[in-house]
Amino acid sequence: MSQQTLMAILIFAPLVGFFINGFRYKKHSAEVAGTIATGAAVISFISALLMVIDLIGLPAEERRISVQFFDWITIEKLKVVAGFTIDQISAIMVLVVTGVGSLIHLFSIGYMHHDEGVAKYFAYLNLFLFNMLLLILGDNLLVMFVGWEGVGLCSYLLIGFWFTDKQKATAGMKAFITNRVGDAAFLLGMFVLFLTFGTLNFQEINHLVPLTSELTWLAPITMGTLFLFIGATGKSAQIPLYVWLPDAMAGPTPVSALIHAATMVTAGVYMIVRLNPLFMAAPNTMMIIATIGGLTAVMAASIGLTQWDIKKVLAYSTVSQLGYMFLACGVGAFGAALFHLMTHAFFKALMFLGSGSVIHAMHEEQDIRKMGGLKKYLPHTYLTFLIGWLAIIGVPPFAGFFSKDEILWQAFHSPRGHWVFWAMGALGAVMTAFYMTRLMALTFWGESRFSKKIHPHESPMIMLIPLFVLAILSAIGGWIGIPHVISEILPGQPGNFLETWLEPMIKTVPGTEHAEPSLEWGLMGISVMLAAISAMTAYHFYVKDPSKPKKIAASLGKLYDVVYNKYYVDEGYFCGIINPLVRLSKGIWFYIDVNFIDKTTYVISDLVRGSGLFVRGIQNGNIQQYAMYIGLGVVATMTYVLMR
Amino acid sequence: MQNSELIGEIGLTHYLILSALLFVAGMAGVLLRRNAIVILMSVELMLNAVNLSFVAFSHYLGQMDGQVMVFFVMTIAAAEVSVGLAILVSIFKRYKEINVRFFEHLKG
Amino acid sequence: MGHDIFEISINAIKLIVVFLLIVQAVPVLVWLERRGSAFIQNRLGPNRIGPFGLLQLAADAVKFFFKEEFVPANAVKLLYYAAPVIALIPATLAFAAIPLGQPVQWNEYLFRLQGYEINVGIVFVLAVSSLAPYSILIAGWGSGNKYALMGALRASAQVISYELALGLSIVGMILIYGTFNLTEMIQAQQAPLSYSLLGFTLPLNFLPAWGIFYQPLGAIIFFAASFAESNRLPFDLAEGEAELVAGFHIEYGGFKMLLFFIGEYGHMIVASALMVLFYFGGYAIPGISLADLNQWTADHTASANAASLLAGLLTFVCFFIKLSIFLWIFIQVRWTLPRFRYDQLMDLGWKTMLPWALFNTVLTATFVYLAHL
Amino acid sequence: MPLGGVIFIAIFVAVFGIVILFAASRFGTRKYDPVKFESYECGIPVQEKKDTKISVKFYLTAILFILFDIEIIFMYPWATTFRDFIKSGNGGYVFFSMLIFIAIFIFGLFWEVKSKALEWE
Amino acid sequence: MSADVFLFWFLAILTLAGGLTTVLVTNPIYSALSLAFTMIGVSALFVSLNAYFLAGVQLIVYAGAVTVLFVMVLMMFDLKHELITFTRGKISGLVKAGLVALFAGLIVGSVLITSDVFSKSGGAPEAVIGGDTTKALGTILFSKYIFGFEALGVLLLIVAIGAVALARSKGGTHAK
Repeated sequence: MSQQTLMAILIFAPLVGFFINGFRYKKHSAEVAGTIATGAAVISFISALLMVIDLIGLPAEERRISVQFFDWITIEKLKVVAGFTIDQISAIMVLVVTGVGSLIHLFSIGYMHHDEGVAKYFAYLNLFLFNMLLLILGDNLLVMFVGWEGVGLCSYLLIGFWFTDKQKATAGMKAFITNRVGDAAFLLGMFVLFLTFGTLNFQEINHLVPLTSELTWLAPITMGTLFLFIGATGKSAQIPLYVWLPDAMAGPTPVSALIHAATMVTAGVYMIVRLNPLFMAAPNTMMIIATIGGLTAVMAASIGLTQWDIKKVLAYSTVSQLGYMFLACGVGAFGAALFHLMTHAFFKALMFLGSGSVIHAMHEEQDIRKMGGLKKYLPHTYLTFLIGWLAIIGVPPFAGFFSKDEILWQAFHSPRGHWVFWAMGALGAVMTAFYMTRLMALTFWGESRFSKKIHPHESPMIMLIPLFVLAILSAIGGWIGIPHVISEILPGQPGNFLETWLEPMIKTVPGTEHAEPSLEWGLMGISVMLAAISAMTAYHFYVKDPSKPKKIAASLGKLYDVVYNKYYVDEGYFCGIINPLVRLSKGIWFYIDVNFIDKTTYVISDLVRGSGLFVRGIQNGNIQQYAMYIGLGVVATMTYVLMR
Repeated sequence: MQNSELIGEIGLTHYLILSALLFVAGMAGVLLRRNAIVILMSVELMLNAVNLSFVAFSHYLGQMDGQVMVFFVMTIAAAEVSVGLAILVSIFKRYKEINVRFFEHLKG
Repeated sequence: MGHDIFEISINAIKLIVVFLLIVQAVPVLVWLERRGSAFIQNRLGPNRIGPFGLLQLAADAVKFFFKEEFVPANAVKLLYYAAPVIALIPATLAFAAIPLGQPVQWNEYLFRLQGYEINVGIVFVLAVSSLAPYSILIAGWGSGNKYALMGALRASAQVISYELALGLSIVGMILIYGTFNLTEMIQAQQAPLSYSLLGFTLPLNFLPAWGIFYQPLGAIIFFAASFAESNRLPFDLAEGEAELVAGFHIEYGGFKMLLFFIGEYGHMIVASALMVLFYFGGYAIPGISLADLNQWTADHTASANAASLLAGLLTFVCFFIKLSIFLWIFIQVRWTLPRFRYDQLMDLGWKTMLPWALFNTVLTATFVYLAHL
Repeated sequence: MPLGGVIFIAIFVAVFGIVILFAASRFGTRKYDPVKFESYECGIPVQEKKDTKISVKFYLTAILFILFDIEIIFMYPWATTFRDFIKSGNGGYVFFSMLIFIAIFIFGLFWEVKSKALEWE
Repeated sequence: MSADVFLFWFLAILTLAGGLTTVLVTNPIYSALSLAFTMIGVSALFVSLNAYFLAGVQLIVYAGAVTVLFVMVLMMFDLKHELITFTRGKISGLVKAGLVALFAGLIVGSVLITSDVFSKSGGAPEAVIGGDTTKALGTILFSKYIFGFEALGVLLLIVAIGAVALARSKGGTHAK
């Protein structure tokens, strides 16, 4: 099969699935709808795998499969081709998206089994996959933007999937509107880049970047990248646009796993990695990205410490981990960002699905205060969740350890980095370890606190298989990027596969020096140690001495309240922006509109009516007269052109 | 029949002027006739004129794109006629006559 | 058309001959139809004038000539007269594009045994036959009679409905032969039959590579649709006597009627010729490939010119035999099958033949794709 | 180029028809009778004018014919070039894009059948 | 005068005459028939420009389908003569006629002015795309314009549904 066919199958299989399930959206059979949708996703995954195998066969410098389907827009300089590219970066992403996507489709068959609109659900899920593939594989910004908008739409549809519940519908709208802010900035960034480079193609832009060099704040590349980054903060839930993500947990849990943990929210990171030479050329933007990323990591983690809803904890954890990825991008460690993106997709999808399994078992109960001791009821879920937990708090040799450590090390060591960034990252890691242990403790360990009426039951096999696969990936997924210092002491000295793979695509920060291995070992040791202490503390608090947290919370007083209420950001937005706006509008409406403008307009309207009577003859519904006006316009234009 | 020395006599300009005249004829029909069906036919005439110049350009500039455009224009013209005639039939059913002035009732 | 007066006049004469061929075929076919129907219905048919009643044709022609000429009061005179004349044109134009025999090479001149060689022959034939509804509509409206108008509307709705299935059934042929050119299509049917799929080949050397073996479904749809196209029974709804008296030519008589007849039989001839061309190897003699034939004629004649002429004649005769077989099927069907009801007719066209033709297209495309992968 | 030939034979046939009709009208007898020139309605005097009720179905059929005809015509260039596309390695792509087109076609046909636009009484 | 040139003038005059008749004749049925005639003329002109396939499509689509539809509708409604063929209003009529004349002058003028541009640029007036135009058309249609092709498929579907909906809007299935 030709590359073109394969690529078409890869991209359009989910779309076909969407159409099939979309037309039978009223059907109730989860098995049929799920099989169609999962089949589509698996077909996509297999063709992605085949293409990546082809890619590996190519020499390292030419690893790129480009397929151009048709000319989409051709206006003057703007020439947009519906072209798709698999290279080293998109290969990783496409495998993650289709692979994890297929698993989550499979999980959904079990999870959504009793739902009314199951065919609709799977149709949306497939549409999401299709748009995500557009986003990942598009070889220019516009195609990516189509996918970008498409996944936003699907996210909205799926968050508000149970739209009869007003709160959930509102959550969907919140996500959509917040994303629109970012999307507008993304468009602006695209305009700036097009004005600067005259093209929207990633490869061409990345080739053109070395020809320019600029360091000022208002220069086009900095402006463009900043706008793009604002777009990324919207989609990837960073300060200040992260508020939608926790609310997005209103959607079905597999959706949270797929869209709001593993794939869509990483689109911003992916976009930055894709354009890394461009961002590299704008150090000011990089600094901002690193700062925002670090702040988000710390702040979201601190909110996570206080949440009681199992999915909310995971949501804040996601925001925090995304902050890590942006921190990595900001210090120029794009490879590390992509690495963490991948491992995070594994373990966070695992934990979300695990939480889905728990919620399923607890009959839609999400409050962790009403759980506890589930270890013996849900042994398989517990086991897999345990692996996810080990991975996220960074216990070697689980996946999270390698990627998180890489980011921390780069934050410290890179010329664009700073010890402050490292400190932020380490603080985030400590808090992550704490709240994740807290989550484990309250859910699985200790005494059971749920009412006797509930009998938790282990999920069916169809839901457990994806958990097992993801657990294995979370355990070993990090081994493709083992840092040099560790590989030196390992038997056989495995190389850093990821680094060599990405090398032709990822620019290194100029001026990177070789570092002392001892320093790297030291930092690694400190962070792991801190995390371990933090985890142990949490274990102690929530399993051994459950009264302590309350005391600490009481002693912290106001501070705890602030954190518990998520720093009052939502309220802040309401007080600071939305309410004043509403009040201002009301004031303006009463004083200016009613008393002044309306009265003026009455006068004007009389004038208009008078002249309207006069001009009415022109727009009289007589189409021939309209045609005559068109003719007059054409004649005038032609005369002008000819006389010029 | 393709004696190369004689081909120069008929050139692109001939076809363009012919197409322009056909177009103008159609335009006159659109502006001056009262029967809505005849107006629709005049629109078809204009489209045909444009098609002719497309094909002429395609021939004399050696590019196929013009012909593809003609193909598309034909499709869209057919679509336009289908919908246009459907609307006209509805109007005819109501007023028992087809005259453009009945379209004035369509204004808001 | 050629470079000189000689070739132009040759071509002109050739075209006129082709036209006269159709005109002359009509009396023969009428006789055949009457004798044939009599045979089918256990009657005698015309048998008085001449041997087997053959001179009945001449008598009819004379009768037509002396019929009274009249125009109904309600008729629109110009259109009333124009319709029969227009009815002749599509069939003639289409028939002139059909190759009737192998081209004859006489010294430096190449005489094609066809009116004119057209690059996109299939499209041309379809395009010209798509003009057929005009004469029907003009006749129906021009004669100022409501039965005529109704008949015309019915007939033209029927013709255009079946044009869809007709046009679609050919797509499979074009997919297989990859050309619109009728001559090339005949050339492509000369090889021995073989089916190939995914690199495997099943040779059936004893059969020629005729279209019928590749496109049986397409052939059936095409043949059925061409019955409807030429307004023949069982599709002659236009002249359902019980409902519409005689359809769009109710007000016509004498020679005007005869011209309609020529047009209708012309369509029938074109349909049979296309059937032969697309699905039965055109003018090639079954069992003998064109190369063998040329070799044989070269061996048995003195000069190359004579050989070419002989081959042309043989293929011409062969084509006419094949053509006659299909014309006979047309006649036989007319006298065996009853007429459809109008809703049945439309259902057959839109809901049966069109979907099957689509299916045929998809199937053929899949096989072509797999065969050439 | 056969254009000249096509035009020639078209004109020739038209002239032939006109001449033959003219000749026939010369030879025929003529007798005037007012009833003869009435429209033929099986011998019954003409009931009403021509403007009888005619089903809109006819023109609906014609509209649908136009639309489907164009879709079929789009398949012709595809059919001629399909094998070339396969040879150049783009066969699958062209094949599937035509399959999508045909799927749209079938959907349209299905819709028309379902909406009873093709029912005759 | 070579046959080519003769054919062009012959066809041009016929086509133009057909076009003018379409616009000027008072009986809409004659209008429609002369429109069909014009379409056939344009198709012949396409042939003279080596666009064989398009010429066929022109006949099938325009002459064989679109104009047949016009004729059918006109015959169904039996619209013979209009009482007033052209729009009323002397002033607006004059303005429109003047506009048409002005437009004709402008467009012909601009073609004449720019004609030397084309002849200078060479343009290779040899039948650049000879013979196999159909295949070239297919190749470009199914590679460069594939998106437009699919979009037209959807458009035709929408039109089919819309036309049926419009045609069966209230008033029953029978005209008059």
